[in-house]
Amino acid sequence: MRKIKPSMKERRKRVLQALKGLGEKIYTQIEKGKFPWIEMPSRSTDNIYYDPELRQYILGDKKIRRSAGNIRHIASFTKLVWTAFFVRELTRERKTSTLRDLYYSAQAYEMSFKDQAESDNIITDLETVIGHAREDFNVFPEERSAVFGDLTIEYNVPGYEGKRLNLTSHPDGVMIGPALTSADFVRTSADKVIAIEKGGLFTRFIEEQVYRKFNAILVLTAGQAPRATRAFIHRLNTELELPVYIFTDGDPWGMHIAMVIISGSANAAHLRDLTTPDAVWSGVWATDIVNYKLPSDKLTDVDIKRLHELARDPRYKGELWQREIKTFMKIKKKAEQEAFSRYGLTYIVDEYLPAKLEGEA
Amino acid sequence: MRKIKPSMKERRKRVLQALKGLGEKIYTQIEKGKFPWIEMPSRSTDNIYYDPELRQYILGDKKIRRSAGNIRHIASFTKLVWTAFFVRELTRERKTSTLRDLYYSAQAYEMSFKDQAESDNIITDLETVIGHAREDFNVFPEERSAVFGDLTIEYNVPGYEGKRLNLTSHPDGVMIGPALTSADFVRTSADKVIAIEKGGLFTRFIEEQVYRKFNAILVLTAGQAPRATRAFIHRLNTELELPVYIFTDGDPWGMHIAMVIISGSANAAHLRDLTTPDAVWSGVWATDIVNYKLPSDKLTDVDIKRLHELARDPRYKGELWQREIKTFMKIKKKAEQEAFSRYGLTYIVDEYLPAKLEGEA
Amino acid sequence: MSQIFEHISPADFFYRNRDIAGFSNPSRAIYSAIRELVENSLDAAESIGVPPDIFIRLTRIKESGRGVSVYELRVQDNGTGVPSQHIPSAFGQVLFGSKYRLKQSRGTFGLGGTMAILYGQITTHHPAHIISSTGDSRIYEYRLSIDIRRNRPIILQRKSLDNDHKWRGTIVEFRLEGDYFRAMPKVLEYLKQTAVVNPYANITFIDPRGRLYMFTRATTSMPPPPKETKPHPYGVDVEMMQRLIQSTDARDMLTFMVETFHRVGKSIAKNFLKFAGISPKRDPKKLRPDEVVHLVQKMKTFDEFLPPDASCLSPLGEELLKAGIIKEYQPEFIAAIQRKPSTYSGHPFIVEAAIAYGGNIPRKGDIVLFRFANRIPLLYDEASDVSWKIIKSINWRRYKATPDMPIAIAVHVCSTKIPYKTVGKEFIADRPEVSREILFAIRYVARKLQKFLTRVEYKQKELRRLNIFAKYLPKIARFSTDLAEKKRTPNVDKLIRSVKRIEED
Amino acid sequence: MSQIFEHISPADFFYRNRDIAGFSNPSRAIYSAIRELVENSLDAAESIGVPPDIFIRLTRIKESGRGVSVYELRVQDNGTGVPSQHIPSAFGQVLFGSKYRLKQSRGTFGLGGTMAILYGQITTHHPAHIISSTGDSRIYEYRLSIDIRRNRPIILQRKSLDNDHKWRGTIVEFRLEGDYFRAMPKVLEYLKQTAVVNPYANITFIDPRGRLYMFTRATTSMPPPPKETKPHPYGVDVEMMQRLIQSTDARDMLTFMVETFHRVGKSIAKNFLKFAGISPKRDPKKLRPDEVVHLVQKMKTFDEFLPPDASCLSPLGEELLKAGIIKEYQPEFIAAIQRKPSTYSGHPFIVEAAIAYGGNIPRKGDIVLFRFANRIPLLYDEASDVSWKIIKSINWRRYKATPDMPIAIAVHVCSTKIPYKTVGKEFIADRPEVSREILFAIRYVARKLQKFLTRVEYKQKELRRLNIFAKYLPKIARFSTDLAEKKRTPNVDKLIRSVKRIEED
Repeated sequence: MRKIKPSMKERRKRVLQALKGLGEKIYTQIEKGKFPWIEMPSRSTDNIYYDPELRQYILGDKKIRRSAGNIRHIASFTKLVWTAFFVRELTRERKTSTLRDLYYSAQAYEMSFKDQAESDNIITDLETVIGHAREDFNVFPEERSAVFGDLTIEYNVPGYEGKRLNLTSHPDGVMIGPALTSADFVRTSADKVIAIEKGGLFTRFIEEQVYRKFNAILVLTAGQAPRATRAFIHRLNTELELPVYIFTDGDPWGMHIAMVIISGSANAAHLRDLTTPDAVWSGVWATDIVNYKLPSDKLTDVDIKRLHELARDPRYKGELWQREIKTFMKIKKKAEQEAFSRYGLTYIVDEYLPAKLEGEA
Repeated sequence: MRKIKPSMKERRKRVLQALKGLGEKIYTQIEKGKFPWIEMPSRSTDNIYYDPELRQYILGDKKIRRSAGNIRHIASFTKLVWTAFFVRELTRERKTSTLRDLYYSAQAYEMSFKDQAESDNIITDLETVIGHAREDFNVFPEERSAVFGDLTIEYNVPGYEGKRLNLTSHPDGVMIGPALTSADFVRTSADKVIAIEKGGLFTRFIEEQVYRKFNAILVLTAGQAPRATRAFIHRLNTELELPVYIFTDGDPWGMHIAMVIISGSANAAHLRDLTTPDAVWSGVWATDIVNYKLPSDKLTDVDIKRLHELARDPRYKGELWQREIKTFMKIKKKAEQEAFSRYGLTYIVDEYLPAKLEGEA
Repeated sequence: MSQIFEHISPADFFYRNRDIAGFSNPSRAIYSAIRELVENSLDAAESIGVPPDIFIRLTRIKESGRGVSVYELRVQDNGTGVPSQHIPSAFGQVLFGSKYRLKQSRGTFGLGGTMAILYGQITTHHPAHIISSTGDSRIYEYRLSIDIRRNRPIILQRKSLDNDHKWRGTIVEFRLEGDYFRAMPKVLEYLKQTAVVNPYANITFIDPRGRLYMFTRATTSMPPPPKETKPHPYGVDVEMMQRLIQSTDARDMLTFMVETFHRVGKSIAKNFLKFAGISPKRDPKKLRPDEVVHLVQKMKTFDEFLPPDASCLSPLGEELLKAGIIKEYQPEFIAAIQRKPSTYSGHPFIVEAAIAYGGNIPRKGDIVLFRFANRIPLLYDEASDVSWKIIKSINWRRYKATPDMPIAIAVHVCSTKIPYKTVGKEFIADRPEVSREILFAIRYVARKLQKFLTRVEYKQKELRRLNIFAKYLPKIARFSTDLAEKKRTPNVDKLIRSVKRIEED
Repeated sequence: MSQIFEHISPADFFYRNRDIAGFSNPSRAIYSAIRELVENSLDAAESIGVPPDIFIRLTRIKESGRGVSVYELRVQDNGTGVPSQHIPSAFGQVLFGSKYRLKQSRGTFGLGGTMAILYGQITTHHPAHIISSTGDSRIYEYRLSIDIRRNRPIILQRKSLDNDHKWRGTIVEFRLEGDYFRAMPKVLEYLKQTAVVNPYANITFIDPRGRLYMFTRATTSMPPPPKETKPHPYGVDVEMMQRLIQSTDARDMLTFMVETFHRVGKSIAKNFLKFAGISPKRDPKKLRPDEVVHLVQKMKTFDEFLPPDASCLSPLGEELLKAGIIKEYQPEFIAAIQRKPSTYSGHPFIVEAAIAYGGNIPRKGDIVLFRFANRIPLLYDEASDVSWKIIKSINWRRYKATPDMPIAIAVHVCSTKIPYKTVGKEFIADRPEVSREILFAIRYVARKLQKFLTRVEYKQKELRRLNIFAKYLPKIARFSTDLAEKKRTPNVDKLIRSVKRIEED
C-alpha cells in the first residue's frame, strides 16, 4: 500500500487561466482597431517530429497564424473563440460535454459546424493554443474503456468530493470516464499495470485473478486506447511509478495500439502527458505465433502495406519492433489474443503471461 | 428501500440439467446403433410469429431435424454437441467466455469453425435446443453498457460471493458485464428506470443528478442494447417492479432500439425473459422535433425505407408508434438526443425530461 | 479442272458487293439513297453559289412482303443541272461524275447517286426518271436503266421541253425496295443536322405517311464555293506524277514544277530540283522511270514546300456554325473557332468547332456531340470517331465542366479528301495531323466556355463573401469580451467597413 | 460555271481510295499484300485438290525515308497455274479473275492480288514479275505493269520456257513500299493461324531479317474441294434473274426453274409456279419486265424451297479443326463440332467450332478466341466480331467455366459469301441466321467441356466426402458421453461402415 499526492485541482486552475489569457489577447487587438489574430504551432505533417528524448512526436518551430481579416479564416477563428468561451463555462461549472454535444451547442449562437469533423478539429486547435488536452477542459469522446485492480481513488466531481472507491469493487471492471480521470490516486498495492486490447481477455484476467496473482492493475483499452485512457495509463506510470505491460492482438494494428500508448500519435504532437515511453509491448508477437503455434490468419494486402509503413516509422526503430516487423513479413500471418484459447481458456494466464512478464524479450 | 429475493443460483442449476439431458439423448441413440439426431423449432422467417399476448416474437410449431447421418449436417451437428460440452465446463467452473474465445477453443478439438458467424450460429442453435440464453451458460459478446443509480447488488461470481455494491459508487457508471448480470438484487430506493441510448446523455444525467431528482436507475444501452442489458432491464422491471422509460435518438433506428428493449427481436424469438413489454419509449419523438424545434437532418433514403418496413411491422401496431412513424414521414427529418444542447446543456434535464416523465404522451 | 476467267464491270462489282457501299439491308438502303441524292443536290447548288432548295418525297407504292415495301423516291434541286449529253452516264454509269477533282465535295467516292439507282433497279426493275436543265432554253427528260454487266446506261425514253421559266436544277425519281419505318429516326436526324450545318439551305421532306418536314434556311449568306486546286507535292505518288508529266505542256522541269503544283514558286522549285539532283532544264517528258520514282521520293522528304492554302475548301465559318446551333438549341452561351488550314499527306483540311451551353441542350450525363465532314452529318459509329475519342481524352474539370452540364459540341472537318475509315463514310480515322487540329479547336472553345462559367461563378461568390465578415466579427468581439472578463464589448464597425473597401477594389 | 464530267476506271477508283481495300498505311500494306497473295495461292492449290506448298520471301531493297522501306515480295505456289493468255489480265486488271462464281473461296471481293500489285506500282513504279504454268509443256513468264487509267495490263516482256519437270504453279514477285517491322507481329500471327486451319499446307516464309519460318503440314488429307453451285432461289434479285433468263436454253418456265436453280426439282418447281401464278409452259425469254419483278418477289416468300446443300462448301471437319489446335497447344481436353449447313439470304454456310482446355493455352483472364472465315484467320477488330459478342453473351458459369481457366475457342465460318462488314474482310456481321448457328456450335462444345470439368470435379468431391463421417462420428460419441456423464464411449464403427456402403452404390 502506498499513498499518493493529489494533483487534479491544480490542473483545473491552470486551464482557466490559459483561457482567460486567450480572451484578453483578442480583446486588446480589437480595441486597437486591428483584425485579431492568433498564432499557434503548425500541426501539418512537415512540422511533426519524433523526439527520441521525449520518445513521442512533438511539433516543430513552424507557426501558423489565424487572422479574422482573412476570409478563409474568419469562420474558424470565430468558432475557436466560441469554443474557448464554451469550455470555460464547462470547466467553471465542473460539467462535462461530449464532442457531439459541443457540435450541437454552437447552433444556439448561429454558428453551425459543417460536421463533427470540423468541431473536433477546432477543439484540437484550442488544445494547441492553450497547451492542454480537451479532457482537461471536460470535453470527452464517447468511447469508454475500463480498469480493474487494487487502486483506491478519490473523486473530484461535484457531489462526490472526497469519496473514495477501490477499483476492485466491481468485477466487471470500472469504467474510465470523466469522474475517474479527474480523480486523485490515494493508494495502491499493485506493482505493475497490464493494458489489454480486448474485453474478452480483460474479463478472463479478472476471472483468473491475474490482478492478485501478478499484483497488477488491469486496463482495458477496447481497441485503440482513447486519449483519456492513455492519459490515465501515463498517470499510473508517472504518479504511481508502475511499470506498464501491453497485450494486443498479434498483427500490425495491435502492435500499433501498443505503440500509441508508448509513444503517442502524430495527431497529439501538440500535447504532453499522453504517452508512456517506458511501457513495454509484451505480445502477441509475431515470434509468439511461431513459438506457440497459434491459430493464425494470412496477412492481407492492407496488413502488409501497413507493416511497410511501420518499418519506416521512427517510433519503430528499436530492435524488438524491427525484429517483430520482419517476422510478420516472413511468416505472413497474424493471430488474435483469443487464439490462445485453443490450448484451453486458462493457458494464457497459466503459461503465457508468466513467461512474458518474466521478460523473455 | 426494498428487499428482493435472490434468483440467480437456481437458474444455473436448470441450465446444467438441460445440457445433461441433451447428452443423454444423443448417447442413447448411438447406443442403439442409430445416427443420432435432434429436433428443434425452426428459426427461419416463416416460423417466426409475433405474439400479441407475450408482446414479443415467438417461434411457431415448425421443427427442423439435424441428423448426423446427413453429410450436410454432420459437421454442424458435431459442433453443436461440442459447444454443449464446452459450455457445461464453463458453467460448472463458473467461468465466462466471449463468443470469440469459443470460436478459437474449438480448434483444440480439430474442429475449426469457418468463421465466427458459424460459431455464433451454433450457439444460437444450442440456445434453441435447451431454451436458455447464452448469458445463462456464460457466453458473452464484447459490447458493454453501463448502469448508474441507487441499487445494491450481491455478486455470485467466484471470489465475490456475498459481496455487495451500490450502483452509485462510481459516477462514470458501472459496467454491465457477466459479474453484474449474474448478481442478485438486494435493495433499491429507485422508483423507475431510464434507459438512454448514448453515453453523452448518460453522463449528463449523472452530472445533473437525474438519478436523485427523479429517483431513477439510469441504464446506458450504448446503441442497440446488448442482450445481457436487455435481460438486465427485464429483471429491473420484473424483479423490482420498476417502470422503464427509454430515451433514444429521434430517428427510425433510435425508435427501434426502444422497440427491441420492449418487444425483442425476431433473432431471439426462441428465448424468453429478454423483453420488457411494459417499457415506454419516451423520446426523442418525431413530434418532439416539431414541438421543440430541434436542429435536425434530412431523413436519408435508407431511413425512409426503414420507416416503411417499421410501419408494416406487427410490433409497431400501437397508436403512438404509428403516429410517430407518420410524423417522421411527413417532416422527413431526424434529430439526435444531443440536439437539445442547442438550448444549453441542462435544458434536456430541466425542461424536457420532466415533461416526458409526466407523460404527455 | 479448267478455270473460268472473266472480267466484271465496276457496276457489277458494286452490284455484287452492295453492302460495302451502305446498301446492306432495307432500312439502311432507304437512308443511304436519300443521303446520297441530297448530298449531290447540295453540291450542285453550292457549286454555282445558289442557296440550295431541296425537295424530297418518299412515297410508298406497295408492300412487297416481310416488312419491306416498294417506295418511290423523288429528289429535286435548284442546282447547276446536268448537261443533256451527260445525263445518261451521270445516272446510269458507276464511276462517272464530276467529283474526281481536287476540291471539297460531299460525295468523295463518286458512286453514291448511281448506286442508289442501281439498288432501285435490282430490287424493283423500274427505270429511273431524270429531269434536268442547266437553265438554258431546254429541259431534258430521260427514262433510264443500267446495263450492269457493261456499266452502261440504257436510254428508254428521251424528251426535250421548252424551258419558259428558265428553270434550273435536277429531278431524280426512281423506285427502290426498303423499310422506311425502321430507317425513319436516322433519316429525320440526318435532315435536321444537315439543316444545322447548311443554314442557307431549304430542305423539304414529305414522308410516306404524308407528313411534311420543312427545314427553312436561317440565312442566305453562302460560304464561298469550293474551288478546284492543283495537287500539293506532298500528296503526289508515282502514278499521279506520270499523269501530270503526260499532260503538261511545260518543256523544262522548272516550268513543270511551277505550273503543276500547288504553291510552288520559282525559288522553291529551284531549291527543290537542286535537292533532288535534277536539272531545271530537263524535259519532264524525257525523265526515265527510275528518275520519276526518285523525284516522287524526294518530294516527300523536302522540307520547304509551303502548306496548302485553303481556297479550295469551303468551311462554314464561325458565324454559320453558331447560327445552326443557336437555331436548334437557343443556348445561354456559344463559342466557335475556325482553325487555320492544315494538311495531311498533301491534302489540305480545316477543322471548325463550336461549343454551346444551356438552353435546350439535353442533360444526358455526357457531352452531346455533332460530327460533320464536308457538311455531311455523320450519324453512325460515333464511338469510333476521332472527335469522340478526343472529347473523352480531355480532362473537362480543368474547364470547370462536369458531365451533368448541358454541353453540346459540334466538329466540322472539311478537306479535299476526308480520311474516312470505311466506304460507308460514317466515321473519320485517327490521323495524327487531323486529330491534333480537332484537339486544339475543342480546347480553344472549351477555354471560352471556362471563362463563361468562371464569370458566372465569380459573381455568385462575391455576393456570398460580403456577408461573412459582417456576421462573424461581432461574435468574436462578444466571446472574447466574456473570456477576458471585460464589461464593454469593443466596436467592430470600422473593421467591417475596411473589409468592404477591399471588396470594391 | 461549267462542270467537267469524266469516267474513271475501277483501277483508278481503287487507286484513289486504296485505304478502303486494306492499303491505308505502310504497315498495313505489307500485311495486306502478303495476305492477299497467300490466299490466292491456297485457293489455287485447293481447287485442284493438291496440298498447298507456299513459299513467301520478303526482301528489303532499300530504305525510302521516314521508317518506310522498299521491299520485294515473292510468293510461289504449286496451284493450278494461270493459263498464259489470262496472266496479264489476272495480275494487271482490277476486277478480273476466277472468283466471281458461287463457290467458297477466300478472296470474295476479287481484287486483292491486283490491288497489291497496283499498290506496289504506285509506291515503287517497278513492274511485277509473274511466272506460271498449268503443268503442261510450257512455263510462261511476264513482266507487267498496270495502266491505271484504262484498267489494262501493260506487257513489258513475255517469255516462254520449256517445262521439262512438269512444274505447275504460280510465282508472283513485285516491289512495294511498306514497314515490315511494324507489321511483323500480325504477319507472323496470320501465317501461324493460317497453318492451324490449313493443316495440309506447307507454308515457308523468309522475312527481311533472313529468318526462316516453316509451318509444316500435319496431314496430307485434304477437305473435298469446293464446287461451283447454281444460285439458290432465295438469293436471287431482279438483275440476276434477267441474266439467268438471258443465258438459259430452256424453252419453258418449268425446265428453266429446274435447270437453273439450286435444289429445285420438278414438283417444287410446279408448286412454285402455281404459287407465283405463272404458267409452266411460258417461255422465260418472253416474260415482261414486271413479270420478272413479280417472279423474284414470289421467290422470296415461297416457303417450300429446300435449303441449299453444302456440296459447294469446304468445311474443315472436326478432326482437322482439332488437329490444328492440338498441334498448337497440346490441350488436356478438346471437342469440336461441325454444324449442319444453313443459309442466310440464299447463301449456304457452315459453322464449325472447337473448344480446348488446359495444356499450353494461356490463362489471360478471358477466353482465347480464334476466328476463321473460309479458312482465313481474322486478326483485326475482334471486339466487333459476331463470335466475340456471342462468347460474351454466354453465361459460362453454367458450363462450370470461369474466366481464369485456360480455355480457347476456334470458330470457322465457311460460305459462298461471308457476310463481312467491311472490304478489309476483318470481321463478320451480326446476321441473325449466322449468329444463331455460332451460338449453337459454341454451346454444344461448351457442354462437352462442362462434362469434362464435371467428371474431374466429381472424383475430387467423392474423395473429400468419404472422410467426413469418419472424422465426426467419433467426436459426437465422445462429447455426448461426457455430457451424459457416462463412463463408456459407444462404438460408431458400424455407423461409419453403413455410410461407406451408401457411397459405393
